Amino acid sequence: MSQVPRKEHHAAHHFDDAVQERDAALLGMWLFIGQELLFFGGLAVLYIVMRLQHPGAFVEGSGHLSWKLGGLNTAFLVVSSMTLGLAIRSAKRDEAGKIVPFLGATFLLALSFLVVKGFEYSEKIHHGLVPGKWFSAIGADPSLHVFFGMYFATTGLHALHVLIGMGLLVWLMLRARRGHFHSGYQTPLDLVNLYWHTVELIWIFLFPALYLVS
Amino acid sequence: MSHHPDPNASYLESPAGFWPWLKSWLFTLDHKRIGILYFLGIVFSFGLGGFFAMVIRIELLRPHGLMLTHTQYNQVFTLHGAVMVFLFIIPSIPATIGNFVLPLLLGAKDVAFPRLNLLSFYIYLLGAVLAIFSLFSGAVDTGWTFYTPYSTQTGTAVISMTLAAFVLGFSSILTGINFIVTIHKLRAPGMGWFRIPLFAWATYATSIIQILATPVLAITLVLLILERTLGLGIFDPALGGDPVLFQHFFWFYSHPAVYIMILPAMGVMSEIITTHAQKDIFGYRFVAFSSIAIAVISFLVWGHHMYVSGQSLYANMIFSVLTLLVAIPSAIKVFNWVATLYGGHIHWRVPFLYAMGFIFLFLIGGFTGIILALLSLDVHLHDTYFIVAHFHYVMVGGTVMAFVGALHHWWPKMFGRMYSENWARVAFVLVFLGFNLTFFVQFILGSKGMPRRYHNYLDQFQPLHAFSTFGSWVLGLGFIVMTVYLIHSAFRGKKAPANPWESRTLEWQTASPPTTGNFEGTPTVTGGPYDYPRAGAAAGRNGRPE
Amino acid sequence: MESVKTQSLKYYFAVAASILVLVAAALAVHATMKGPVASALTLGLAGLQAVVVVLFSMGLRKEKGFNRLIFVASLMFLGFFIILTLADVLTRGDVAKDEEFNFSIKSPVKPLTGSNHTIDGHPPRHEGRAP
Amino acid sequence: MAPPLVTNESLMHLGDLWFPTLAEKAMGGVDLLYWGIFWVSVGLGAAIFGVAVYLGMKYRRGSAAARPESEHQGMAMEVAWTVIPLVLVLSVFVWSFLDHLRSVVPPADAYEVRVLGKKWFWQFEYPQAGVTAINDLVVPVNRNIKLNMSSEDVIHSFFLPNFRRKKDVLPNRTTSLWFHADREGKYQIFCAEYCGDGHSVMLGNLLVVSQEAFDQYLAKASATSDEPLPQLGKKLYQSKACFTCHTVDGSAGTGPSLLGLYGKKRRFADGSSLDADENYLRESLLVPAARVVQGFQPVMPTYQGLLKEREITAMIEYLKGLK
Repeated sequence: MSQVPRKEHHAAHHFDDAVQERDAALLGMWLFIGQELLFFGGLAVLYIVMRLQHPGAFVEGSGHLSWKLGGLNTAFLVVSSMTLGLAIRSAKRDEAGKIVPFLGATFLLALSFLVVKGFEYSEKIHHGLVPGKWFSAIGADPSLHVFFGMYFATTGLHALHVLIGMGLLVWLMLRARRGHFHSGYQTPLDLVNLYWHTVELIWIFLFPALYLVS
Repeated sequence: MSHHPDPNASYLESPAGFWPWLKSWLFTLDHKRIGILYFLGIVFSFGLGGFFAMVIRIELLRPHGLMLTHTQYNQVFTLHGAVMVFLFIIPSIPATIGNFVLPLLLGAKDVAFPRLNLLSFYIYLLGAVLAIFSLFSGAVDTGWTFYTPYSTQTGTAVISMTLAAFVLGFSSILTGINFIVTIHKLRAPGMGWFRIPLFAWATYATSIIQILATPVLAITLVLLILERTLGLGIFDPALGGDPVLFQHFFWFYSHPAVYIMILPAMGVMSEIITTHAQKDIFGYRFVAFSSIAIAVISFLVWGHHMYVSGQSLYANMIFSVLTLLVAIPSAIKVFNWVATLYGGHIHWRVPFLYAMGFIFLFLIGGFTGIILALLSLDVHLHDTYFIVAHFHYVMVGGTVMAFVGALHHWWPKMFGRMYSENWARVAFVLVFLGFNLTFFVQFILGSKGMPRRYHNYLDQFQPLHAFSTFGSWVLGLGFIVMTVYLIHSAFRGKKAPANPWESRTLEWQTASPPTTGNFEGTPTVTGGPYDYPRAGAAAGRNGRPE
Repeated sequence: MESVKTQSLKYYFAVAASILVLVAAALAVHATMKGPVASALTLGLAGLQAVVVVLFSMGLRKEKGFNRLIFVASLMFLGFFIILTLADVLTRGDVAKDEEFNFSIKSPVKPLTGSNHTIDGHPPRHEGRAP
Repeated sequence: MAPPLVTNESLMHLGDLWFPTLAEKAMGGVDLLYWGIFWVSVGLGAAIFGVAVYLGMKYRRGSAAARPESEHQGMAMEVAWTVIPLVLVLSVFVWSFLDHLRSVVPPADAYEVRVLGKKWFWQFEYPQAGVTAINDLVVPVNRNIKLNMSSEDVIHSFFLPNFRRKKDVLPNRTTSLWFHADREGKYQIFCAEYCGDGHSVMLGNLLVVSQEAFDQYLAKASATSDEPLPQLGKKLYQSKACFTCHTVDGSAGTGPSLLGLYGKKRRFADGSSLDADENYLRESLLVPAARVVQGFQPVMPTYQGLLKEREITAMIEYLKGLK
């Protein structure tokens, strides 16, 4: 592996020291996660109410989803979370050469997630299981389209978060190559790590809520 | 950033030349300059919303309208509401006064994340541009509440306006995160939690709501846009959705949002009253914790907007009780402010006049709030002018009075200039009088049964409507007078001393206007924020030495 | 600068493996059971996975007290949202049926009884028509 | 079928400056609670603000009033002004909740009328009599009336100010509202939930009449009218609320004007055109969405089932005469 130059970090002028800066950044990120929880929490409320009002549609709709593909995607996200954690571990141990490969692995797993998602979407679109106005499938339950409305809204917003996470991973890789991360400084890695786990966390609930209804 | 200002020069000083000057403002990371940028945006929005308000009032001079069609009237009242709520009141005190004053109050050099701060300003700007774009692309006519299924059916520009509100929500969330971290991490040495000025406590409580309630608005608006474009079938009954569920979603944000509007105003009151009464606050901890209590309870009361919506009777009962509970911390604040006056040295300057005006109007807003929290009364008064009058008493009588009071209180600090005390008194009288003339009659109109959002109305209501319209002209005149003398002051006003009100809080212990670095060295705090000298030993007081 | 203390590689593998085992358990439940109990179980297993992620991957186990508070408070407000919304959705339309049981309140207006009852001196000729 | 039943002015006009006349004595608790809170608020508010002004004047800067040397913590006061308001608001809650329960739980023997909210009129149906009316709800005095309401398009809200009652009218769901009129007269019905362009003209009248007059009304309404057709059409233009959207003076409203409509070439949103003949007029009444005139929205509700055959003919004859 090529030698990565080490670049020291200096705290911004309005902080007393690097510890205060790091604490502030982490506190900000936790607040942001609180915000994310309420954002997807809205979808959770919607899910609960819609499932109470259209129980049949959820059972039938879930039957149209492949638990194999969903399970595969869960595995992708869980492993990607692990590789991201390993990237931070490498930074902390000053193993600069390993940071980019671990970040790259995380990126590829996220990409695989989206590819699988894309296959699922195209299959649903092919069968006319798209929300509302273009819904053309004939289901046993008259409100089957409500399930697929929810499916596309929730997984779509989640996929958007995955996409944003991939952008952040690219940003981290660029910085890691320039030697920004080492035992003295990993704050951006930690922040993206928290974000990525939040994305994982949401999927952990989406998977049984949509794919495993019976 | 290209411009590296001298930390010991006034923050208003810019490099020579137009482009360097413009660049130094547009790319500034200084919280004070960002506060001023927000101030300009917010004043513009207030002007726009105020213009719509005037159009509404003039249109209502006659029972069958004067110059607008039904659609145009509906668009005008929607735009008035949306602009005033999303572009003006929600960011008004936190983003302008908060940005400018909060780090100074805490003895900090800046907010925790200056770049995020600038970003949230540009997000605000983007939201404002979207809102104004929607104005020209078939202005939305749903009312600012975007109730389904009307909002999924109407032919007007719902999507661009909801997108604007969505974007503005992000600006609000980022500001909230920034402020909480600032209060936690950047207080001056010696400033323990109970030495924080009360405005910072109020901002803290506001930020909690901004962070935890706004995302629900975001998801609601995303779902509304998806419902309108794709037809998800969740809010639109024609597709099997539940329109009452939309109201739950909408009010889960929009009721706490009312407290995003009023809590900072309450914080401003605590600062103005202690400073101009030269007196420690009565019951510091009660005032501080009542802010947090209001923030928490505000999440539990949204259902009082839905007593007649088809919400179940059980939910009505629960929401009614919870709503009444929120009256208690609000009352605690008012009682403590009044008790603070006891034994003070009160100087009736303009900011104090606004504080007294606030107490008067907030009392009326609060008492009518109790009437509306009660089930049997709200059923009659819901969706009538009584509601309109009530929330204008809280939002205009509360928040706008506090915003204008804060402006007069911190004006010398912000611009380093004094304004004309006499003209300011004239403007206060006009605003206070005009406001009451405009809105008090609307309580009567509502009790009599006049529904809101009516373009045409029964002839019998005309005298009261006309009275209200005349009042609005007095109110408008008050704001025009204020604009004139404040603009005059900003350029020609007398130079302000560092601490014209002899306040004890930290922002007055630095130059007026403050230096770019805020303080020379880091201030150290050794006492509470309002340790004014007691009793007769009052002569010749200055602020604490630096 | 010397290295910061880090977890062993095993720690990361164990976290990921335990989550995957829980996912497999949920799939097993889905394959073998039907009905609301199965749904509750799979969602419960998801909750366990979430606990692992939050405590070990995100490190909330060792976080500062206030950061923990933020997380818990967010969940609490989400709980309020769910509970109060369900308070409406689950009880719509029940009240008229159960009024006596729940509030021991009866409508104050006495129902019309018997044929001798008159309205404004007119016999109630439409009794048969009224539902 | 214009109701000759009640001639006096709307009872909205009566009552004091502040409230419309109360038409149901059992709802008196609502008004009493309102005035109770009103006067207590005036008293408390005046006291609080009065104390603030008094203290502000007494301790104004430079006044000779003695200032206390040390600050009281005032725990007793804090507790007092927390607990007393709490007790006050909880007791008014109990009052209001009991009143609310009485006003929303319908009695079992109520006479039921079906209400349909549409953009932008109210349709009332008497299921037993087979009578349908628009914007005029006729009910017998001293009788419990229950309205089962739903909407055909967006959310409306049925508001009876004289009865202190209001309930939203939702699409895809039935909500109900009941009342009991103590005295005959004409009362106002408002739509209180914003529903679009015609929101403020979506008005109705509640006509409370004697049982006898009510019976006559139903009997007459179910019989076929023998009025001359154009005259009947003109009446229907009013009573079926056509005027909400269509003018007869040539100016465009929410829908196109009806003046000079018959025989003219109509251009439609889909690009086609047609001469407005009798069958076009019939179709426009019964299936309004079939052809939408260029420049207008497809918002008109159908009148299928609302007009008898003779009434449709009358409507067409009336339109022919509008030149």
